[in-house]
Amino acid sequence: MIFNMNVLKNIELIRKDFPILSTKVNGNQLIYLDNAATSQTPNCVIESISDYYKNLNSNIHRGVHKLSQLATEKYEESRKKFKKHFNARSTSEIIFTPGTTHSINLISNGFIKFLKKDDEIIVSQLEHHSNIVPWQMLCEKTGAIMKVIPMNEKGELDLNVFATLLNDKTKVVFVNHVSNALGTVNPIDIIIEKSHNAGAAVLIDGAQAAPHFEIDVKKLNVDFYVCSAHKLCGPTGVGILYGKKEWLEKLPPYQGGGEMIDQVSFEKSTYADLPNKFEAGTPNISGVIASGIGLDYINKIGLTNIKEYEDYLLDYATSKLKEIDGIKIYGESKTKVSVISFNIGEIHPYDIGSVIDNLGIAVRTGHHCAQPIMDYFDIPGTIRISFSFYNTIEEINILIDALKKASKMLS
Amino acid sequence: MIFNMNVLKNIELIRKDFPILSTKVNGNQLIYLDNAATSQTPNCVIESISDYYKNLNSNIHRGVHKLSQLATEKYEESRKKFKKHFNARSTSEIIFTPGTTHSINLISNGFIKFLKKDDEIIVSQLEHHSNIVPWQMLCEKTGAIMKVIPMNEKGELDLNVFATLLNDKTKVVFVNHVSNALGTVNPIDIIIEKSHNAGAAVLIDGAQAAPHFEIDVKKLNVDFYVCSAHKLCGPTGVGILYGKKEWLEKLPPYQGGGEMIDQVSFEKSTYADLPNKFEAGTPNISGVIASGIGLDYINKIGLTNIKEYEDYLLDYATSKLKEIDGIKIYGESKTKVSVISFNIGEIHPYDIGSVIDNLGIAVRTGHHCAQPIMDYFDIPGTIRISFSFYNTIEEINILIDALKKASKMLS
Amino acid sequence: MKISNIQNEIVEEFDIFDTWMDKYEYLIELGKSVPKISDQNKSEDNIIKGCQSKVWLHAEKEDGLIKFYADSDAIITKGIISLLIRTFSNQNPTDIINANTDFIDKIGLRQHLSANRANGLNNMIKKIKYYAIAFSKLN
Amino acid sequence: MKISNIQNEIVEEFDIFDTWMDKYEYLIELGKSVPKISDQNKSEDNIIKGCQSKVWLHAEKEDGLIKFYADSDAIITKGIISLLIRTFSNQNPTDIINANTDFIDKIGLRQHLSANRANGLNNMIKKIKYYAIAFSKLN
Ligand SMILES: Cc1ncc(COP(=O)(O)O)c(C=O)c1O
Ligand SMILES: Cc1ncc(COP(=O)(O)O)c(C=O)c1O
Repeated sequence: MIFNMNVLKNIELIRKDFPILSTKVNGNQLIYLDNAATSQTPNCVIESISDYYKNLNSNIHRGVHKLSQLATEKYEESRKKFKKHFNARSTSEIIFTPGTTHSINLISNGFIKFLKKDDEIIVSQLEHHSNIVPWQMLCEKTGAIMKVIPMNEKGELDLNVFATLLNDKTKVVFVNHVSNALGTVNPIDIIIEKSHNAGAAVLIDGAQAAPHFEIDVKKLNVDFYVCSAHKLCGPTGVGILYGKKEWLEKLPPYQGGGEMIDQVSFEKSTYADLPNKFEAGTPNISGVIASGIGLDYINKIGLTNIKEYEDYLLDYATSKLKEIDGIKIYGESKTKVSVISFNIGEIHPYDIGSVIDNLGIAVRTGHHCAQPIMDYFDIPGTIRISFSFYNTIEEINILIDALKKASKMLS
Repeated sequence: MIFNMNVLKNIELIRKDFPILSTKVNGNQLIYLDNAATSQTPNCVIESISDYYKNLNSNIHRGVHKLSQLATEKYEESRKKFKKHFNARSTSEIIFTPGTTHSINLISNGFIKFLKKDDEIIVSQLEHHSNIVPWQMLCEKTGAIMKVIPMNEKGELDLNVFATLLNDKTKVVFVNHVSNALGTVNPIDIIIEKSHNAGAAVLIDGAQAAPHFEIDVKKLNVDFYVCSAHKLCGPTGVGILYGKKEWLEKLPPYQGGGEMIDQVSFEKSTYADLPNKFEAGTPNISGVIASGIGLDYINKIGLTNIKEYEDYLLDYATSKLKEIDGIKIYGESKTKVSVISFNIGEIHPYDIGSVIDNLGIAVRTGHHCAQPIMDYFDIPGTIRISFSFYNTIEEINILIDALKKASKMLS
Repeated sequence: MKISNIQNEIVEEFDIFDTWMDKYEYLIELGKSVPKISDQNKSEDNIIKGCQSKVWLHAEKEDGLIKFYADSDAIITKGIISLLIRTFSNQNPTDIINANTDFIDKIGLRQHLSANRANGLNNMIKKIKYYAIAFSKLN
Repeated sequence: MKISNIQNEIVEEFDIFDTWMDKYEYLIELGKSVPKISDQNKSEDNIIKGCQSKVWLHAEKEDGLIKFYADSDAIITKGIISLLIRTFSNQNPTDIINANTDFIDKIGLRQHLSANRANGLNNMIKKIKYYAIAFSKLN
């Protein structure tokens, strides 16, 4: 394993930035391996929120007074940070929403305008419910048809089948960058290129990708890219939606309200320019500002270092897990990140989860909001562990011991 | 003036709970009179957020592990608090959203299902854009027609005209409880009763009412009542939507995603029960929990005390303002709360706002997201001051001096 | 035996174990001994919601007493089920309706069950009482 | 006079005042002296966005120089306008295009203008430069 030894050396220092990592559960040191559900929050982010309410709190935009101006500035600074991070062309292309789910609904709702009966849209079998249900609702409203890119037993998408699904009726393709249930990194560059060749727009759900590696929307040439701050060391209640300006200008507004309008009369209202057009009402101001601080924190460590270190954890954990009797790992794509989903023998994942929870280990069990994947494997769910850069080899060792203990108890 | 002297005596103690109130602006003590835009945040709310990220942070529902369970419990506890506060029948009737604007869009979008061409919906002339634009979008989608309850020069709704607008085509009536631009408290009990008699549902926008007096949704017999936590001493990014169970069950879900579904397959998804049906995706967990703490704080002081004290401030400020040469107050309803909107002579409100901002006084100027009201008075905007229970008579005196100074400079 | 006596018996049994882990192990052992429920009674109608694991609960009345049959795909849940069946099966409706159910707290496992599971447990008890009410009205 | 000289003159004038309030008062005085713009030039087309107050800006070319006419419904904004017109009106397009515009910072008012107003000011300067570019291409 080659990795940047500096990261490893600094890991104890990094862990000190996360107060929750030193809490105890049932008398045991917490081992948090549920990072795909939500990441933990460094002190700087927590302080940024306190600081906001102690010094700045005020409704943004349109305010004359200093507080309002300072808050507006900080809010817009956060937009600049995400613009830079994802390499968008302009801050108009970065919309703040309450989360990935909201962002996907915003886009799928907008596509009502562009779809008619028998048009086609393409999803993958690997999606989170948040990237399935909004589009099903779109199909119901428009009569469009949803096609599915199937996966193989390794949890990889079948691009050959994908090619046959595309045709001139295909209007939009929506696929996640990384599967939250299996950890598969999907070949989105190919998916984007093929979709564009067929004249379809592409939305990439990057909720599980953004925390783990660099993303360049310009290079990807993607139409929409969405993720959640709460998985990016930020607070809950903030989503980041990148959209190509051409698309965001064409899409109708999603919600009506303050900020998103230019002029209102009972006869007719006209909409504001980007990005305000999609940010109706008072946004999660403290959350957006703190999200920018979370992003800064991640960038201080560096996504290249993070990726390298997390890959190291992933490889180590995978090989250790394979030593457990009766283990079956779901998702064995060559390109994977952060996530391992598995079951042990016939034991119900929920039983394992309960036992190791009492040992202080936080993992997720169940269908992970990805029932189609569970249906594919014909299982009720899996145990899922997911890493962040603050996890350690030692934690994995404790996990392995706990799993062995649980497995013995439950068989 | 009769009021509870205890409140007044405690005001300095109360102010200590709000760290922002002791900040300086341009060398002057901050005087925050923009409470209708957003309220300030007491220490207990700020600490609740820090505490969440230091001890609980975890994605809620469906998690086996302790953190997830604790976070879920706290989140649901907040729902119970709002249920009790608004006297809802059940926690299923309380939906957490990202804000009032989102809540109104959620409802107006749901009404697509119930409206057809030439059906009618009724708005008031006193509304915030957030309670106009979503319904305009609904009209565009359905061909329904929007009628307007006019107001008089005092800023009161004309209930006689309202009665003539109602007929058997009227499907929904949406009015604010308190006007954010003028402070008028609308006779919503009469509006609700008359609307129900005509067979129409009623949504009350309580964004400006909830911070100032008790609300009993059961007694009001209202169908939907919405407000924002950030105006209730809570954090940004949280809305509270009360809906009658019968209505929430009938309404289609607004957003698709995790949490809001029961079963997902590519063929068909089925929706979860209330309240989850309307809470797709990871919610603003820390925000919802902190909103409950903000509500507790308000209830500790007591809305009856708050109302009494704020009315005292309102009366005092109104009479003092009237001493200023050339002042014109907009909104002189007998039933008013917290807000005074005015202009001085021909001076542009923005000019006044700029000058007094440099003196440390935060007020709002402009159309206050209520252009139809500005159109009625044929003005570009007003200066708006709005009180909270932590404001003082002394602050009003300083404001009056500052306004006189500004007015002299600018005439 | 009376419901409260059975409950006391269970509480005493669990008292022997000092650690949650030993209690869990005993619960799992009990779970293994739950008699199989017939496939026909594993119907959608008999599923109890609110668990990550599935729970089926079926009831029949014989000679004035209610017999409960239950199953789950998770073994810990099955252990809990075994306690409930032991307590409530073969009792008459009135006794079930009036039964106190805090013995689960007394065996000291509540804080070691996940909230979902505790919820599931509450739902199971609720359903058991509903059955008892329904059967008592059939009289 | 050259643009930079006019700007220096303005900066010197404002230097006399110690407090933001005196500077504001001077600005307001200047605002009052801005010549009226004809109603026909107060058209929608000439409105500059991004201000709470309205700003109209109109330009004409005479003898190779650009003449700016502007107005606002807010007096402080008018004061700012007066500085811009004094600086940029009656200058040739190239000089306007190349002009430095940091004199606003130098008179020490930037931090006393609201962000909206500062934004509005930037938009005004942008529009002035656009006019200059447009007119220079007309040659
Ligand atoms: C009466 C009224 N309705 C709706 C809103 C919108 O609330 P939010 O911006 O929190 O969505 C406001 C806030 O200004 C308001 O005053
Ligand atoms: C791949 C993927 N998409 C979408 C989501 C939904 O994100 P949120 O719950 O923040 O809206 C998640 C979060 O679990 C996810 O993992």
